[in-house]
Amino acid sequence: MTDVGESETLIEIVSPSSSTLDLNRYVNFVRDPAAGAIATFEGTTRDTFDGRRVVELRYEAYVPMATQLLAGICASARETWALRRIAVAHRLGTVPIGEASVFIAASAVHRADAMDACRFIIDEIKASVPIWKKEVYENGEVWKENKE
Amino acid sequence: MTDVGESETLIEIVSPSSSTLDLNRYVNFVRDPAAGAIATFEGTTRDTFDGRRVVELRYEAYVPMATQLLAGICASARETWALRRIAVAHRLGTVPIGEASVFIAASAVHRADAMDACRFIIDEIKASVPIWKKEVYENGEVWKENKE
Amino acid sequence: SEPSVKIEVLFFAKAREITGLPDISLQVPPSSSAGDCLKILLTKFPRLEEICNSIVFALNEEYAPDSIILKNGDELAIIPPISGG
Amino acid sequence: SEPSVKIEVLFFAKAREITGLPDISLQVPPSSSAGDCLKILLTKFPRLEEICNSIVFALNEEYAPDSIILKNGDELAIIPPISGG
Repeated sequence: MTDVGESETLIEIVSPSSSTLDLNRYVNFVRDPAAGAIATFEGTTRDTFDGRRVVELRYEAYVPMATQLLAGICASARETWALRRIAVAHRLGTVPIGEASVFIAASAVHRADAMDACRFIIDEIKASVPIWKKEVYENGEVWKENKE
Repeated sequence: MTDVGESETLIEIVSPSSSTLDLNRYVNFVRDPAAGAIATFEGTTRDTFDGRRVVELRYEAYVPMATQLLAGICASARETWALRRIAVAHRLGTVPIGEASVFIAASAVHRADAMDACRFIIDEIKASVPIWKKEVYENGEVWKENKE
Repeated sequence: SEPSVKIEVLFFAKAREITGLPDISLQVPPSSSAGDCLKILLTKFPRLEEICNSIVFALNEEYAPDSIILKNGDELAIIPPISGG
Repeated sequence: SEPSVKIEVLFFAKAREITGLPDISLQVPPSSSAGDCLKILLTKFPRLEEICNSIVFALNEEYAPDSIILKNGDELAIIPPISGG
């Protein structure tokens, strides 16, 4: 588990030996009496891809670089939107069907800021953070590529 | 508590005698092995408005009409985006600072659908559903009006 | 004689506070519109004047224009500016 | 004689699977670029050919162009197409 010390931003890349992401902890981290809105995004493991049955996903990361980039993405979000608190977590190792691989929570005084920031953060994670996912099927496996 | 019976859409207007919204129950309702994304929006009570200290919010609704309109909004969202499951809850009565008055969760195969639908639903709630909020200050109170 | 038109009127939020009532039963002349009904309500509850330019109507749980004609048994809701969320 | 340039190379995802290693130490000629280093790696691990058109580099935890010159002690990561989220 890697924490970045900025008091109102929590970034965690959760080691393969850990269990499920503790979503309540991240939501509670961003809860703030001055905020009127909390937006969250959770990426979960789907049971099918292009008609093939997915058994599980396996994630790995270049952890120190990924942590730095996540901190930079959160800092950019704060420059663009008026945010109170942000939590970003990405799980590594095996993620079974239906469980969260990535979770983002952002709080703000106004709802548009929280929702826009949440979307920006997941889009940036997909576009630039060195994390990889292998999709494991019943009869094979493949390293995925984010197309977007 | 008012439930709408469509199996993949949960709508609740939670009576004043109830406690906090059970956010986990709504998130778990929309969790789906076929979904790759869950977006949520939570509206919370802020401690200040225009510099005045807010003590609490008090909500009331025209419950049967609000329930119908919420069901219609969710149906519209399903027509526009490819969604799996939706949960919408609004609390009535007194909502203390920092607690949720409204909560929306939507799951979808792809993240843009979940996030767009979530935003559409909260925007539509604010624009058209007959629910009212009174802001209670230390020295006064006012019925609010959604400007947006 | 023309049939009487008896309706139920619901008050919410500031309208409820002004009238001190969540609802009343009201007899209105045949062919009255929602707007006509509001005029009757203003004679009973003059302080509704404070909000009568900002309210809208819902008839039987659907938003309706001022001009809509009331029928016997209708439920007419006085909807002050909403503020849910 | 010119100073030797010793770097650490990190492999992730498919690159790690192809090489069978998470990282190696590598001696490269002075003034080698990241792209030059990849050519050396291809002689050691010919199957990297499969992905060498799709990889990018990170030098000391920052994305870097093929042309960047390696210095002693650098950490060069081979980054196959990412797929986080």
